[in-house]
Amino acid sequence: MTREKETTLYLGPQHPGITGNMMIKLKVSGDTVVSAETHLGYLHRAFEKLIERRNWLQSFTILCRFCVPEPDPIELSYALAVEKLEGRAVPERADYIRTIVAELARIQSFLLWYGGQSGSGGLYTLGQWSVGDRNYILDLFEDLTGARIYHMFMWPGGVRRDLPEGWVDKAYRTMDYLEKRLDDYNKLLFDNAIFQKRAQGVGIIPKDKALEWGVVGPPLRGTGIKHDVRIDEPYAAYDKIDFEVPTYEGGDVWARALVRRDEIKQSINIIRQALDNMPGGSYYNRIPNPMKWTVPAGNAWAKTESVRGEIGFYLVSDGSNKPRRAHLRGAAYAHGISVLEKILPGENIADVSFILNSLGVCPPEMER
Amino acid sequence: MDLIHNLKEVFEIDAKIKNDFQIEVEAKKELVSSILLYLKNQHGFIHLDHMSCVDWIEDEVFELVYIVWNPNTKKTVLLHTKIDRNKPEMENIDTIWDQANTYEREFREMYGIEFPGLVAEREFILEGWTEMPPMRRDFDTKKYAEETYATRPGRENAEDVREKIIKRTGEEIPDFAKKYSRD
Amino acid sequence: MSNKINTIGIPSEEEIKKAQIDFSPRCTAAGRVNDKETQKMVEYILNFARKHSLFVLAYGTGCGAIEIPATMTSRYDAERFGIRGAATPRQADVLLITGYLSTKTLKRVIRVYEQMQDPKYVIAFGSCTINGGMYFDSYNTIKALDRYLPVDVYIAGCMPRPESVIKGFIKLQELIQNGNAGNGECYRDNLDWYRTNQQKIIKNWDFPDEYNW
Amino acid sequence: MSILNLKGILTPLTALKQMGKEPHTINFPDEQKNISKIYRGFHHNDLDLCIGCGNCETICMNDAIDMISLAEIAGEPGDSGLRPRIDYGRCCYCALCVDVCPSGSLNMTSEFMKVTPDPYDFLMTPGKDNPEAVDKLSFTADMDTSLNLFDRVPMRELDPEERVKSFAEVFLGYNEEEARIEANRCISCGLCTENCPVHMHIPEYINAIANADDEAAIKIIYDNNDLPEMCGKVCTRRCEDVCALQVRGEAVAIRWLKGYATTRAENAEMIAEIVKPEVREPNQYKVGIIGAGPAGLTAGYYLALKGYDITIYEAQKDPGGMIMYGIPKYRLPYDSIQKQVDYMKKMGVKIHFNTKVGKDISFNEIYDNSDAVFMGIGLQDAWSLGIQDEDAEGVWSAVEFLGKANAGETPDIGKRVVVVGGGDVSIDCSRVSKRFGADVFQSYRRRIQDMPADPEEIEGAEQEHIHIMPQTIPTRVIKDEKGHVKGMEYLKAEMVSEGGGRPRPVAIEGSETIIECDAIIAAIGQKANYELLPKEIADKLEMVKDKIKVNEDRLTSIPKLFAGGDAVKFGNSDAISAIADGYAATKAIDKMLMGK
Repeated sequence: MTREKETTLYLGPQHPGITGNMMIKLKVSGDTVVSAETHLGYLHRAFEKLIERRNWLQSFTILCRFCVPEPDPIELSYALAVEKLEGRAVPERADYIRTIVAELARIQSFLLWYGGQSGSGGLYTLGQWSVGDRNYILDLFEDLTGARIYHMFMWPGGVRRDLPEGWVDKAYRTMDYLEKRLDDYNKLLFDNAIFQKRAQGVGIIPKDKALEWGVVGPPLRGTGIKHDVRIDEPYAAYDKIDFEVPTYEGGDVWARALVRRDEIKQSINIIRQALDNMPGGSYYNRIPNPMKWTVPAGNAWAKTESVRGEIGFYLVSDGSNKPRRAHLRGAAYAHGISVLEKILPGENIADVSFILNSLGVCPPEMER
Repeated sequence: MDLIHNLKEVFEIDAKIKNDFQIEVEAKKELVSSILLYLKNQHGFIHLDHMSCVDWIEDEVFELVYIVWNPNTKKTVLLHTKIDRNKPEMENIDTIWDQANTYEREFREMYGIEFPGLVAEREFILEGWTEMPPMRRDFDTKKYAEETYATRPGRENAEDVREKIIKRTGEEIPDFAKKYSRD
Repeated sequence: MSNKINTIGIPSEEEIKKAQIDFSPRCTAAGRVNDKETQKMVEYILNFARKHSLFVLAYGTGCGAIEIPATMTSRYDAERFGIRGAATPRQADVLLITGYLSTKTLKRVIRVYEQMQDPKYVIAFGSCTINGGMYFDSYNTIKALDRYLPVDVYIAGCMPRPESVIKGFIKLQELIQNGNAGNGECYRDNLDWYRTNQQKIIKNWDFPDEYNW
Repeated sequence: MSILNLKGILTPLTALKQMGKEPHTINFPDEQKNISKIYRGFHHNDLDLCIGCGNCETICMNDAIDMISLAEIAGEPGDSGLRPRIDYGRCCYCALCVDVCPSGSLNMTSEFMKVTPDPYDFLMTPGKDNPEAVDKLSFTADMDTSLNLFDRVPMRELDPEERVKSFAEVFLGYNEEEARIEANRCISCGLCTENCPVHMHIPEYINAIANADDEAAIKIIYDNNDLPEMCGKVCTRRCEDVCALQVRGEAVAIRWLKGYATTRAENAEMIAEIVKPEVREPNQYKVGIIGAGPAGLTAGYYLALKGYDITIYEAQKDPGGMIMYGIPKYRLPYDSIQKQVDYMKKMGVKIHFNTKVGKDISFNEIYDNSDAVFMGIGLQDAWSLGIQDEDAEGVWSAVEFLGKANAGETPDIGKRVVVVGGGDVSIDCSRVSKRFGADVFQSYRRRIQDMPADPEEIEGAEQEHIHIMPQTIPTRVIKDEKGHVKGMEYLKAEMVSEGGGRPRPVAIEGSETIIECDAIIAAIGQKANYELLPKEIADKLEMVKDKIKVNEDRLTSIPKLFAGGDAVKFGNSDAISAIADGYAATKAIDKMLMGK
């Protein structure tokens, strides 16, 4: 038996197929990956060190930079953690607004994923559509929070601004539009023979190992295990909203794609319900003077569900006006390193970025 | 609660309920791996959610936190342990959970904690780093940044409101009061 | 605040100017335009062609990369300006520095930049490239990009909106047409100066394995 | 799956149906999307509204904001004269600076476009460099969304019905919790210190209170104010007039916070233990001080700390001067003054009571035996009303009346009292009269909003059912056959503004009205009495109108004679100005004698 020569291939950091500024050192034999090793640090900005220098409110602005494609769940996790430490209540209206924002963030991230997943599979039309339509969600964000990407909106105690006039109608209209467009997307992606061929049976995460490996979010639900922070440990207004958590068996890229396809519909459903049931009242429980705001000593662990899976925030206070330690557990922390290194061997080189996209690997939150 | 009872029975440690979903345990560092194994094998905490490290420089300890999760009962256990900051060493648990390897590499690099038996390149996130592990609290990131990186000139004439007013009024702030001045 | 660099006196404008020149060389690509009338015509045509076909290296170095898909896709459709992605540095004309650069990335970016063919242009996105942005006190990010690479256009924002990005490209096109863009020559001329700065912060100048410089 | 998946190959072709549709592309730059109404773009600062408090600089975690002097903006009390300059090479557009701006001057605009090859072009002074952006304000912080806490913690006070029955303190003072909350509102800009005559370290002690470090607060407070407990109760609190929060909301209750901190030290021993001032070795110099009022006590205390041999000569039997005899006990209890004086005595201040200079001891004796003399004699004689029959029995001067009341006597004022005046003293007289069971009418020439008295006091008086009669000008006292007051005649006045100045009351012809009363208290101001001075000194002493002229060091025209308090023309006539005089004189005397 002739064994082909093993070659080292550096995928990234500059590579069009990579999901962010990271590098995967692949050992390949022919077209087949023999081993993979993730290299990080290209986006390390030392957030957690910087947070130790900033007070509780100043830290809030830095949070969204943790993960660029989906900043809101991180803000929300931090807010929840601070609220746990302080025992600060959140008005019901704020809970509903938070739910809407979190779901909008999920949708825009899903749309970005559509683009990435199809693009890495060589299908560019869908990317043009979904990423273009994503701008309508960003418009909603812009009207609500004042910025397209970095919203800095959900702070401890509630949200920063109330829903502006006419926003609710606009949100309904956008949801209607998106729902219509989704059929087109799905026809283009799931009915496409190329995608079917490329996605099925690729990048399999075994069901029995998934939890132990630390897999979360859609990749976990793609193995048939039903776990979602929104249901397990409800936060914001999720316990008052009726929605389903789709699961598919298989654990491959295809199953993960199907999970996402169904989840985006659920997100639209959640937003509609939250808009329907939006309570009145205050949207924000005042924090003290931000310069003198101290939080009681203790630690808190808060989780939220993002598109890529759960995002946890471990926050420690020593009673001063600055966090002692803020540690983010990004959904990709396991996905992008240990899980990736386990499932890549045996795959085709061409599928590496395909798998990266389906796992939702987001380097900035892995190295922070 | 069964779990709290059992932990008391087997390891003689007190667990306390933190909230509806979370249980908090503090243990000696020697016990950590056996507790984690016990939790994983006997109580279904098969998912390692998170590991964290806190630098308590005043007490000269690092606090390591292991957060494990049980998918059936939806309960989370936060296991805290403290290790000596001057000779930081902790048992490697990547045999229990593979992804612990990533955390441990990070702590090794960012805090300088050694995990005997950890197989991985020492350089993980940083490259060519020669200073002390940067996440340690005595590492001053601002000072380092100012010394290392050039910032753009043209911003030098910064004035301070309090100083400006002091200049106008001739107020003399005694030294003991300065710690309460706005920084 | 405790961040004051100097509270003693306000520097005069000349002092500031001098400090700015010391801080980073100001390159102009004007030297490339030849005196001869015929050459001028050729330059004009070349510049016209260059500005309408900007191949952007697909390298998202930081946050700002998230607005690149939005800029390139149907809503803002930057291809109207002849802007499109290129997979490898050797095919690319424009390098986007989309925000902060960690020292580790800087090393790769320098390599990427040096691989690019002339004429090559650099667009810097957002606060971070101008004066450190919100990571001004981070130990791992550079604060002023022009200390390490010549930059053609800066775009304000954190991060810049797609409109700003497009405006940045329009500005670059203007500069190209006037022969004021493209600092590859300047980089080569001042290579020692740039290298000193680069190596001052990049402690490990080697690339892994056989992948070295 | 078969190799020839016909459906899978054909369905994507449905994309072709989009071909005829209108594109949703925004044809930038020819057309532009509507920017959000709250978009966070570049800043705009209303330079006139801005007070230069620097709160934006403090909250900015990126050091993007610097406060700089602008040529066109001169500082004044309540405005540091600095304005924010923003480095868009640092800004992260979080708009926290907008949310913490107390005056609401700093806002964000929908301008976001800036593209240039020059990296030095990103410094901007909002408002100065982009005045046109005022039309594009987008992200703003109104009272609801601002992060400043504009509402002060209400001060608990006795019920009006209850308090008129006795001389118990009306304001109960903050408790610990209230003080912490109130102290936490402060943004520590320090604008207040400029308006305080003594320039107390206000942000520092408020921060100490906010940090639950009351002892440090007391220590900081005593650094340049030796009667802070008095100030914590009755100060005219001009600091609060320039508080940054006062622009849009209620000023931080600086006075009450000082009151809170100082009352933590319950007796003189505790004060001494907490303050532990640095005491210099005794030196050979002697300083004589005339008058144990706020000015004299302050000079005495701080000179004693510096090692001088201090003797205070006081004509009355109790210390405190006007704050003892002029301020009613429901505002400032006797014990409070006594406690502070006891503390000063512990620090080496010697006071000779019942020693009237010019009578019990001659001025020259003090002057000749001392290396420096400080004179804080205050204003003891009242201005008279200057109307017919005001010598009638039952016409009081405020000094006389309050002195009697504070000495524990019950002045005979009958059932109906008319108080004339609009200052704090007049309100004091009214409210004291009320406490003696009288029905009180207060006559004032101008409108209520023109009254110089503290609005809080006016409100208190109204709650106690004191009838304020604004725009009334007394013309004549009506006395009965025994020569006792029976009533007062006054004219109604209308307000006339002339030349944009403060409106002037002008009597309305024929509006004479008579109000019946048993006593009239004239509280229209006091004047000094210089009888204690020997003629040759009095002649040499330069005056401004009827007040002593002093320089910045509070030095009079006579060598080594310093003066302070109400009797000098420097600053306002209130206790805190007197303290400032004493403190300034201390420094000057120290400099003069020790050469440093």
